[in-house]
Amino acid sequence: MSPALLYTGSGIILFSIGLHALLVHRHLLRKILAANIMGSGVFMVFIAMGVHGDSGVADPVPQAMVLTGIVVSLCFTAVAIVLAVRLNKLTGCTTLAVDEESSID
Amino acid sequence: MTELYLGLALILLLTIAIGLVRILRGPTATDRMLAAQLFGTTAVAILLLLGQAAGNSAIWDVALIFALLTAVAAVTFVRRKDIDSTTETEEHDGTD
Amino acid sequence: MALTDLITAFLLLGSLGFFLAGTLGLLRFPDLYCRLHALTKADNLGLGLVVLALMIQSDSWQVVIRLLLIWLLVLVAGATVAHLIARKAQQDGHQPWRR
Amino acid sequence: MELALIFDLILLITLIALAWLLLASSDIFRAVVLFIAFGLLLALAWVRLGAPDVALAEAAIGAGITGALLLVGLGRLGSAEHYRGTRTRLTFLQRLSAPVLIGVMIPSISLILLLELSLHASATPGQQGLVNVLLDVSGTNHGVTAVLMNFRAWDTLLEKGVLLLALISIWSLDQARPLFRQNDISPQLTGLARLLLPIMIIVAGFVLWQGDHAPGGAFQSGAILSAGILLAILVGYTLPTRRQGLSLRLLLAVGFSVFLLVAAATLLSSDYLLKYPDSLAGSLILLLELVATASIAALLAAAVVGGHPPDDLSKPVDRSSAVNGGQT
Amino acid sequence: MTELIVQQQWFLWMTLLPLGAAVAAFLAPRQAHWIGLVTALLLPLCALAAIAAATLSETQTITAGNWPTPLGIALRSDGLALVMLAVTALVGFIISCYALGYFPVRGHHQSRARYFWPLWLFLWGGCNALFISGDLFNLYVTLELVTLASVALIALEGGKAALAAALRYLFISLLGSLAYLLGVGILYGTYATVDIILLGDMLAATRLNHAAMSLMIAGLVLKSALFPLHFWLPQAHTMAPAPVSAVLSALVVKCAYVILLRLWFEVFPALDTIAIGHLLGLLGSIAIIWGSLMALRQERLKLLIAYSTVAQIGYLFLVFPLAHTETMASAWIGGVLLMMAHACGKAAMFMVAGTIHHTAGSDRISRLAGAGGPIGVLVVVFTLAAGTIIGLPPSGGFFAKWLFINAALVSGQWWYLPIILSGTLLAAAYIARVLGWAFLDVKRSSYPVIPWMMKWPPLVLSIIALLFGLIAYEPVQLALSGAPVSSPVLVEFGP
Repeated sequence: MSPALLYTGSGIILFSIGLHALLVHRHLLRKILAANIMGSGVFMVFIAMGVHGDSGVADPVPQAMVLTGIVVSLCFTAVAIVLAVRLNKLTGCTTLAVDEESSID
Repeated sequence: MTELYLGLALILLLTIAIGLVRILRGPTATDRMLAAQLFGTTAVAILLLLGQAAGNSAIWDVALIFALLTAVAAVTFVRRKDIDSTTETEEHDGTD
Repeated sequence: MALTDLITAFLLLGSLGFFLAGTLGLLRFPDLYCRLHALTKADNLGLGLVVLALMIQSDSWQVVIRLLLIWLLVLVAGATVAHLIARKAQQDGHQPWRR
Repeated sequence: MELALIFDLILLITLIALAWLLLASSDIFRAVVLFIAFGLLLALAWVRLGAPDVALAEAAIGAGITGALLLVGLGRLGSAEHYRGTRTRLTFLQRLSAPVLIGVMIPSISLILLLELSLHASATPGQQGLVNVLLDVSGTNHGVTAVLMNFRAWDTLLEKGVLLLALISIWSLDQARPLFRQNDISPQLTGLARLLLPIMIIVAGFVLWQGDHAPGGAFQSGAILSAGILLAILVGYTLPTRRQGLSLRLLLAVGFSVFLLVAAATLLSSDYLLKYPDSLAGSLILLLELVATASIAALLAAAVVGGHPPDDLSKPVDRSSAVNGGQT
Repeated sequence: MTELIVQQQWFLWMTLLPLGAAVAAFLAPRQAHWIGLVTALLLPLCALAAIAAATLSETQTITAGNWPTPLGIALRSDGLALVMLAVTALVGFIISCYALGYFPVRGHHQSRARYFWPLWLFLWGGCNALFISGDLFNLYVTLELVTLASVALIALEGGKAALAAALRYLFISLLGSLAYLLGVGILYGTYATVDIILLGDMLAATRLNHAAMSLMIAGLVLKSALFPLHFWLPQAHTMAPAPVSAVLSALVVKCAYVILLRLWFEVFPALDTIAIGHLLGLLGSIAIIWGSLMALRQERLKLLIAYSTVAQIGYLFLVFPLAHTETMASAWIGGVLLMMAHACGKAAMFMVAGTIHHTAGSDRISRLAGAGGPIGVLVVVFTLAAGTIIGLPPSGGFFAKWLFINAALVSGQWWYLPIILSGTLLAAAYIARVLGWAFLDVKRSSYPVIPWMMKWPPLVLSIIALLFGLIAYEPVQLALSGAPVSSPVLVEFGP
């Protein structure tokens, strides 16, 4: 068990936990948190798989990609929160309406 | 010496893990925020020790940023409570 | 082992005591105000001792200044936030715990 | 070495436990606070993985912006799960969730095992070597900055676009509302802000400057600055109304625009997108980072405020709903 | 003159131009519509220039910054990229004209016009950047650019249903792109590159690579709304304002699909993909039948069109099982053709639906009774566009299906034949249902005047869609240049 592998595995577990929560939970903020945790898992895989050998120095390319990814996921978080607040203002719900019929009209 | 730094960092990490119980248990929102605040300080200490152990000063910059910014979340929390506890029309206070 | 290392180890162990006390207080103390009290000790002294220990190990004044800056920031921010939180708690109507 | 491994192990167990607890938490506020703690520990993980640049970014946004975003959002949203009517019919996906959980966990675990096998088999050297070789001509002395601002600058350009786009989306959705009530800002808070703000600006400058040869750079610096702006807003500072129009928009867009202009100029002059002239590479990267920092700081703070400033185009609004009320 | 054309990298300008225009539209909201219109005029010209330049020059791949490929980002002007750029330019131009009429610059909803243009131009730039990208991570960034713009555009409608649809779409896309990104991360960890061409050469059929492939394909399938992961699409596409619906159905869904095509034919050919191909084919077949049946049941025109999109996406996924060695080119080019034809036809249909909604106040199909008289031009447009969806000759849809059927027969997969045929019949049925209402002999009075811009642009597009088959030779030749497939295209039934 090398540390890199440990982190890679944890990244995948975080991804799965986030995925599960994103599907199951209904409160919008919880979905947003779940997506963020999924993202963190993916980024952890990126970085951990970029650690080669025992040098302990990570490859700069995946680091740069993860920085880009963090910015993108932050953007999505911000937009999702504003959307959720706006939806809450109109409907009083903090969940996505399940009811198909009423959401069409 | 490196073992000492790492060992201490390890124990501090354990205190964070144990301290999570307070966030879980609450009972009030303020308690939870308080525990997070303590974690911030502990994380700064851990980062300082890790930085010393690795001989990498970039890690101390992370500690510096933590020291600088943990206050912002706490201040947001304190200020935000203002709107939560005073407007009943459109906000639902469900923090407890 | 050099004397500086010995002092460092001593200081680090001391800081550990404060952090442990802080966590213990956070967990065991009965109400918010008591916990606040425990937390500020950990902030100020636990981190202070770590900073001191590392300062002894450092070989340049820039490192010392950096460490001091970090400590001061935590000190100031921690104190203010503790104050704000306590005041908020009071306004929200939390009664201090009595035996 | 063993100690380090134990540290990693405990860190990861805590992270995973945190993720699980916060997502399963019945109380949303608790989930948000746990998420802030999660970000804290995640920064430690990046440090352990030898990725201080990412750790800096995580610290800067995790401690500052993300916490603020979530807390403000939660304040406006409320945490109770309101359902419309009494219907709580499960959606297709929710009914699928239990099998999905099993179906996801088992493949993940097998994936981990696969990884173990293959990581031993193929030890690719990564692009470390290539980056180091080309670092001399990249115009900067730090690998990650070189990748971000030069080798993969096209990604970074588009990422700046995503940031601006996110802000436009937010503005299209809502009008800015005050983050808090204007009353009683305690003198201690104002004092704290007065003390911290200059330090934040200095540290942001330091991080930006450091990005040239060590971990740091535009995004980290911008995130610190945005936390500073946020702190200023929280103690009651508002942007003067006359600055909320074109000046604000220019500030928000300058990072992306300059990047685009540089891309267009390089395309015109050299036929290659974002191929900086050798002699100018250093200065161009510095320019791009400077404007990007300014824009990122403004964009992130504006994202927390969460809406467009009142403007003359739409119907008149009362002044109290200006970005943060009237007081300065 | 030719020198000038060849020397400029027009396909790169096609990404910079809309992005720059988006910023300009954001900075000068009062002039936003002019900026948008000028950009929409310039982009088709750029597309023509890019195609001309591509036919004159040999190089199809350059890298950003001219850095060598494992490090630099490859940008490609191969056939697929050029064809998609051109279709996007054409459809985008028509949609921009339509939007000029749909979002009045003055009046009650002017703030929507104010934000539509920068968002739409961002989306356009993002699509173009996606089509030319030859780098898996860059594809992720561009895909997110497109997604975020789409989310905001759906929400632009402002109602609660639209907001809910936008938010659901956001979560779904986030899920899809994170799954994709995890696959990219695993590939980078093993091969230290994310360049499509390099990966295609290096990839070996290991189990880890199969895992990465499954993750990436699953993510993209979710984003391109293949049955049963289509559940978000009808809401998202119907709740949006009409020009946005057109953009989403015509272009955005294709973005994820283009990435899938690139992955399947350029990155993963070395892997064992037969089983996954059959799975995708099966899901595609179900999507064709299910989508068509659902379309037949809808009471609202926009929902009908949206479900029709679900069905058409099903056809697109038939490419994967049908592409065997000797049918590779037929299936591939069939997919590309169908993408182009569907983009034109579906955009026209959504615009017509938007106009009808605008004038009749509702898009209930029953409200169309007798509409054939007063808004006859719209019904004509709808019919023409529907021709390509059904697959009537000489539309592009017809040729695409013809190629599919050929590929199915040659590769011995005859069971796709009845699926394609019944899909066609069902499509004809749901279109006929709409037209049946429209030509009912009911006296309709008082339709408000339809703005000029909302009437004629869709007509142009629908005519192009219907006649696409007649001019299909040029685009097919273009798409095949630099295509990852090399077998002959089968236009006649082979043994």
